[in-house]
Amino acid sequence: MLKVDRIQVHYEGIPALHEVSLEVNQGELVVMVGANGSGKSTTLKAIIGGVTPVSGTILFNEREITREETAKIVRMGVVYVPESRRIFGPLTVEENLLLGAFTSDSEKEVREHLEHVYQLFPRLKERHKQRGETLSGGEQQMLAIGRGLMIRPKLLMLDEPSLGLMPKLVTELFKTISLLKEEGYTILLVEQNVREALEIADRGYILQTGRTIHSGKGVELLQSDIVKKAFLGL
Amino acid sequence: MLEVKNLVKAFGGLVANGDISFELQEGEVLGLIGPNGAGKSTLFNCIAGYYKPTAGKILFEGKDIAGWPPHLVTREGIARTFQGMKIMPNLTVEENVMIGAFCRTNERQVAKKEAREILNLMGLTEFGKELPSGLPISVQKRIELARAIATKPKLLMLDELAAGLNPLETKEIIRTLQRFKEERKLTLFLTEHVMEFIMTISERVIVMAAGKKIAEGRPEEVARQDKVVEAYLGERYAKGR
Amino acid sequence: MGQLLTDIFFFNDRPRFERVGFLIFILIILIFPWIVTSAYGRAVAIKFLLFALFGLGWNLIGGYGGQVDLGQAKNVGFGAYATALMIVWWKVPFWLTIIPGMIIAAAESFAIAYPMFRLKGHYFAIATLCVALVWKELFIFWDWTGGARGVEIPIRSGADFVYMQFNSPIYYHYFIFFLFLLQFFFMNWFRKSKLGYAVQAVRDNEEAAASLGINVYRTKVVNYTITGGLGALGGSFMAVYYLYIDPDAVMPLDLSILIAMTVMVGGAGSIWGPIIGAAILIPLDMYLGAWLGAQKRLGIDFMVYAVIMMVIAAKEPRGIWGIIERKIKKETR
Amino acid sequence: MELTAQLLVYGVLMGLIFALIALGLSLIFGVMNIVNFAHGEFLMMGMYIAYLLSTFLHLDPLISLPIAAGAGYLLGIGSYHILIHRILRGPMVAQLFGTFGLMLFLRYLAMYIFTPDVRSVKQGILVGKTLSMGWVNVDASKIFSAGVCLLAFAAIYWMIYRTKLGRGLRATSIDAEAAKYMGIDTKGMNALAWGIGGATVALAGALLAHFYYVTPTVGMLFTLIAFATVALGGFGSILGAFVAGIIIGLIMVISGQLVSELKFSFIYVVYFLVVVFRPRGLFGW
Amino acid sequence: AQKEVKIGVILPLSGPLAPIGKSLKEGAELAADIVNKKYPGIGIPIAEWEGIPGLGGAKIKLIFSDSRGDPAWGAEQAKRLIEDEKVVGLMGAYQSAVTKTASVEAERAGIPFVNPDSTSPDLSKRGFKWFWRVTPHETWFTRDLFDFLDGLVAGKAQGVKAVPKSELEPLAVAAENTEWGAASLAEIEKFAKERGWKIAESFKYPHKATDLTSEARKLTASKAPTFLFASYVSDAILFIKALKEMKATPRLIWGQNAGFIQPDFWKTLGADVNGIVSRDVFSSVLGKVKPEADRINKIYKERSGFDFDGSSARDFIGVQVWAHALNAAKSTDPKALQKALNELHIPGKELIMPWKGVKFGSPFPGDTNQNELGSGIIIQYQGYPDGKPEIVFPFEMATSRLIYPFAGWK
Ligand SMILES: Nc1ncnc2c1ncn2[C@@H]1O[C@H](COP(=O)(O)OP(=O)(O)OP(=O)(O)O)[C@@H](O)[C@H]1O
Ligand SMILES: Nc1ncnc2c1ncn2[C@@H]1O[C@H](COP(=O)(O)OP(=O)(O)OP(=O)(O)O)[C@@H](O)[C@H]1O
Ligand SMILES: [Mg+2]
Ligand SMILES: [Mg+2]
Repeated sequence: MLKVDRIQVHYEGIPALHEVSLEVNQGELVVMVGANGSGKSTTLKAIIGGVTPVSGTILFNEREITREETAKIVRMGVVYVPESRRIFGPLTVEENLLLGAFTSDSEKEVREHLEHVYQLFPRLKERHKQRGETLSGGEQQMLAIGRGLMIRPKLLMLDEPSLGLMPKLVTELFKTISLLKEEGYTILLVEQNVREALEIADRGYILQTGRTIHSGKGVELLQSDIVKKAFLGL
Repeated sequence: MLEVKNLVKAFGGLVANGDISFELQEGEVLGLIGPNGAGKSTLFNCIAGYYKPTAGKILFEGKDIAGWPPHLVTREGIARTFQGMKIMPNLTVEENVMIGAFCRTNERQVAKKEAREILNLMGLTEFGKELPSGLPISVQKRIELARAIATKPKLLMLDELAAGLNPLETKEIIRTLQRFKEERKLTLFLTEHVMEFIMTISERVIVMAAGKKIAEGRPEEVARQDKVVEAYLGERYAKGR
Repeated sequence: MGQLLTDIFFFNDRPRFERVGFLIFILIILIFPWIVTSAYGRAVAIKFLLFALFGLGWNLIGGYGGQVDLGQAKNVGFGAYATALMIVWWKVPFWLTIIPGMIIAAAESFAIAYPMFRLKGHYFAIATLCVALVWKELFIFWDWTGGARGVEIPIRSGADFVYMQFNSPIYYHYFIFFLFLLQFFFMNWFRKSKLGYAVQAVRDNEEAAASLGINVYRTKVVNYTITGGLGALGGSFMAVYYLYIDPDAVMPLDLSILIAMTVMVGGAGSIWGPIIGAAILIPLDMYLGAWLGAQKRLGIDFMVYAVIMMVIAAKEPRGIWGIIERKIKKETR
Repeated sequence: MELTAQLLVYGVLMGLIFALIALGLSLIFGVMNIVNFAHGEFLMMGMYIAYLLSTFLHLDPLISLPIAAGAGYLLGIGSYHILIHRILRGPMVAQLFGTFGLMLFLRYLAMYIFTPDVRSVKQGILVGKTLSMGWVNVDASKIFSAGVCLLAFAAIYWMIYRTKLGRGLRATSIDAEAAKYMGIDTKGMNALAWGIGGATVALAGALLAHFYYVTPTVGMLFTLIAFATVALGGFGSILGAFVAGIIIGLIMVISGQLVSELKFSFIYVVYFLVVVFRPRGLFGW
Repeated sequence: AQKEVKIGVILPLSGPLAPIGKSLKEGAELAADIVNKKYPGIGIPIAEWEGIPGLGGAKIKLIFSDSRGDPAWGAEQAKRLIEDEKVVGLMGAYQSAVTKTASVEAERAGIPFVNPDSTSPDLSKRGFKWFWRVTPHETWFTRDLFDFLDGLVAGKAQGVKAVPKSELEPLAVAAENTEWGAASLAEIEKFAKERGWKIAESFKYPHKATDLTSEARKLTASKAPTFLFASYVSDAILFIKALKEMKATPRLIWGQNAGFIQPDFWKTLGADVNGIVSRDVFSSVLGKVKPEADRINKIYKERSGFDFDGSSARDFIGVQVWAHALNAAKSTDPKALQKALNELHIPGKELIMPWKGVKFGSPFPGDTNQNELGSGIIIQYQGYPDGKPEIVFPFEMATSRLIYPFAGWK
């Protein structure tokens, strides 16, 4: 479904990604792990069109989207929940969620998804009239994820969704993600909770200074020396 | 050293901190945990002067600093870092830290020396002349920490310093912190959702939920309490322990 | 003391090419009136130095402080009026009028700074613009300032160092260059001072600055006050240079905008920015006006100027200094 | 008493025009946080269109309203695509500078083409007609303009707050990058904001041409008032622009009676006072 | 090669006053052309010249410079013209504020500045040695106004019965808040006091206003029958439109030149200008009493499409003064020119203006180098849109009957 082939990305002439390749197949949950600054977020941004690779290609459903506009890519069914959350501060929680469904044309579906999100995060329902910027850090994270679930994306990309969530919610989050996968969502996940993420992942990629240096089945990776040493500090 | 008495902070109708009281001894490491939205950052903000408490007292070394503006609180000796960093993007890393050091000196040379020393201790010397915006989050977090330490605080408050770091990086930052704590005789007050961090470093933990303090004690004890598990930690941790 | 002098006069924290560049610049300005004999060329150089001086002052709030102030003309006006009125009323020597002018401008800035700094961004920009326009209208309205009829300083013949009136532009050249250097070295000290760093910290992130013990509000107010005082210096010069001032001439919106633009074109927040900006904009404006103005069809000079402005804003929003710095960085890498 | 009532009428009628002029500025600011110094020049273009159509094609200025609006829309979109999107990434000063350049360019382009002469629309059903309503005589075209202003405001308000397109615009205005992730074509939204901004101000220009003169330098007078209007109402707020426009119209007539010489000062002082107590204007968030 | 004499002309060619600057420039250009080429049959000496006879037929070359309406800019342009363009003298600069700074440069450099077009009384009271003003100034014009008013009361106006003073009193005055407007207002107030005319309302308003409804209402509310204005063209238009909107019924509307005599004024307002009077220095109908003026007007109209008016006439005469001075000096040496200008006497018949001539002296207390033979006229718009500005004052020079009272707007 998604095929990233040796992309290279620069920020103002300074390379952030040297050579990143990865693949996500229909229905899969793929996890990307890597140290801080290894280029995980940049990879997701390149896919969604937030930054443009200087070389390499990105294919989505056989179509090249390397240089496509973000809005078009989103309309093709790719949803991205950014690391920095990017809540629309002055808008209410509910307005934020409705914006998540901007590309959807069916009023009914939007209502359904809204209910679904409120079920997933009752906290949001409680606060649905509060302005986004006054939510606590964790609440904002829930809102960001909820907003990503307001349409049924072909590919859901989550960038460190557990950031700032309390342990209980982190556990729940991973449950939710597995649940979504079971529902048939295709998910590309970036996580620092390496262990939990790899446990539920089908496959994983390891990034190091802008390169995909390793890939494999989720559980296998978890056992591998690289992961143990570099991420878990065992 | 720090004594919070019956602190209340309300936003309109929403009570983010309802009657919080606790004490913090010199040299202690106190952890603060609690569900998202429990009011931890609000409490930090009240102490550091970013919010004016609705009611209650905040005694720091005997002085009631409740309602003081942030810069005076810092000058009294309380430094903080922010949840979601606030780095000064157009100043170099060294200048970021220098500005912290200026809190205690008027001499540029002194501030510069101090900044270099702290950067060196943190292993950040190589980034000194760079602008912080392009640096990885883990580095930015350390810069923020360095900057706070440069103000020569007695009490250092850290709001989710380890968020976004992987377990290895978390371990590193714990080590750095502990070193500074020893060398500079810091008292630490921190909040964190990463249990590996908070449970390792804290000597005592306060648990908040829905704006109230619900538990207090040594980390292992607190983590065993049912209400904490239920409100905050979740089953995974319950099982784990 | 030694440290203070070093901080004022030295650039040892800056790369070598900057120090060399500055020396060359000083040399050029020193010999300029001897190699350029065109009166207009000399007038351009004087106006360039005047606007470089204005730019250096405005850079304090606009560059280091990151606040867009569109009202600097009011301070220019205070300086110009202080000098002109004191000379006309009481025959006070020029040099004794500078400080009162700066004090008046600083005091006014200080007084309005408190309400002003409740505002941010565009609200602040428009408020500064409004305050300056109100002053301008008041100066037109009042009779004691000469109202719309302005103030004329009587001509003196020969070279008069008490009232700073000269027949030859060469004197004015060195006179404004002297004022420019005063301000320049002040800025050189400022950018390295504790206050200078505080101002920049506040610009970058107010909350973080406060957490480091910086009194955000006070920093802004002090900065704004100094900016006001510095603006008046150039105003005093204008009074004895043109010998006639009126509110439309010394406190119009166009002047505020031009001052801000020189800084922006050169590169805000750098000590070289205002100089580079003035070196580009002033000659450009003046020569376009001389060559293309007063044609059969009017407006070409402004159109060319406008296009150049738009291109700079689009291509190099961080100013010419940004380009130079990047080039040098690349070469040294 | 009669005088007061008359002044109120004149003030409100003029205020509505100010409001319509400010509307586009507010909208553009709201969506992309940029102050457009060339706004008054867009107005001037609208006025020239009404003038040209009336003088050379003998079209009633009423007919030129939609044409002016259309041309204003194109001018707005054109400015966006040629200049504005390039200066958006820069700091605020650079943006001011860029639009200031645009202002100078349009103004002197008009001077080049039309010479500095003062012109005005002379024919039209409403031009120069005065309506007598007992105690007050009012130019018929001012009443008509007021009606058009109300309609335009209602339409834009509805669009921004009641339609999905409007929600997209608002999202873009808050965080363009995040809006992109929602699948919103933010470039399109920006261009749209400029288009609507240009259209409304050109429409105001065509209305103004009924009772106002046209010259290449006419824009700046209105730009400054529009700035004060928008800031007073709160940047980005439609309702704010509306209310502030009327307030400013009223201040103008009242101060015109008191100390005419200082009438702009009255506006600026009111702005200053309001904003000191409400730092984001009357209706700003 | 042809000998040339360069004269620098500083005018407001861009900015809000550009419309007037354009008229001034065209007037000067025509005069230079008439000096340089033979225009037989006009009836004034310079038309017979081909270049300046006293300088061996040297041609006048005008070097224009835009003042942008900015005193500082004007001063810089003056410097450029003086030293870089090496002009023998300067002319301009319309706005008194610009004239002030630009003439300082001429004074310092010691070259002549001939000012045909600024009317602030201050200018000729500075005791400059290198500054000569050709046009009458505001004091004069205001005296004319009150002579006119007193004349009406005395029944001197052709075809109008003596008007009781109570019918014209009190006066209401609106002046723009510029150097010129302020000076005008001050003069009007001074003369009103001297001549015993009551003023019901007088105020300054911000020039280049967006709206003058309130100010117009203030005038009508004063119930004064006579409205006096000192306004540039855009404000003049707004005032008249607003008064019309309010169906105001003054008996007399008088404008202090400037906006009220610009072609844009009557072109914009059309028939609404009928009956309005304005002070001026020239009218195309002068031809009726001064045939030379008519001939000039014809040529001018061919070149620019408009009638010759007060603005173009003033810079025309400026160039004419320059030509005569150069001719008399027989040299371009500043000292010689200074002497020539000081001693210059052009008799009225050699001018197209209805003046007694040009001769510099001290007509009012404090004046130096001020033309003492100039005078103003008052014109009235009659029969527009196709009409002419008819001369109604001086009464003996009137080209048409005064329409009084003002008939109101349809
Ligand atoms: N806007 C930017 N400008 C300049 N450099 C950047 C920018 N964003 C990221 N970088 C650089 O690109 C590299 C990759 O960053 P990226 O954010 O993709 O890493 P990451 O793996 O997501 O890290 P993290 O765990 O911190 O989120 C880093 O070295 C970073 O310094
Ligand atoms: N300025 C504000 N206005 C209104 N409500 C606010 C404001 N700031 C915080 N709140 C609310 O107060 C509650 C406590 O917020 P706080 O940021 O203190 O939580 P927290 O414990 O730090 O959570 P997290 O762990 O997610 O960061 C939240 O429900 C939040 O929505
Ligand atoms: Mg990342
Ligand atoms: Mg928090």
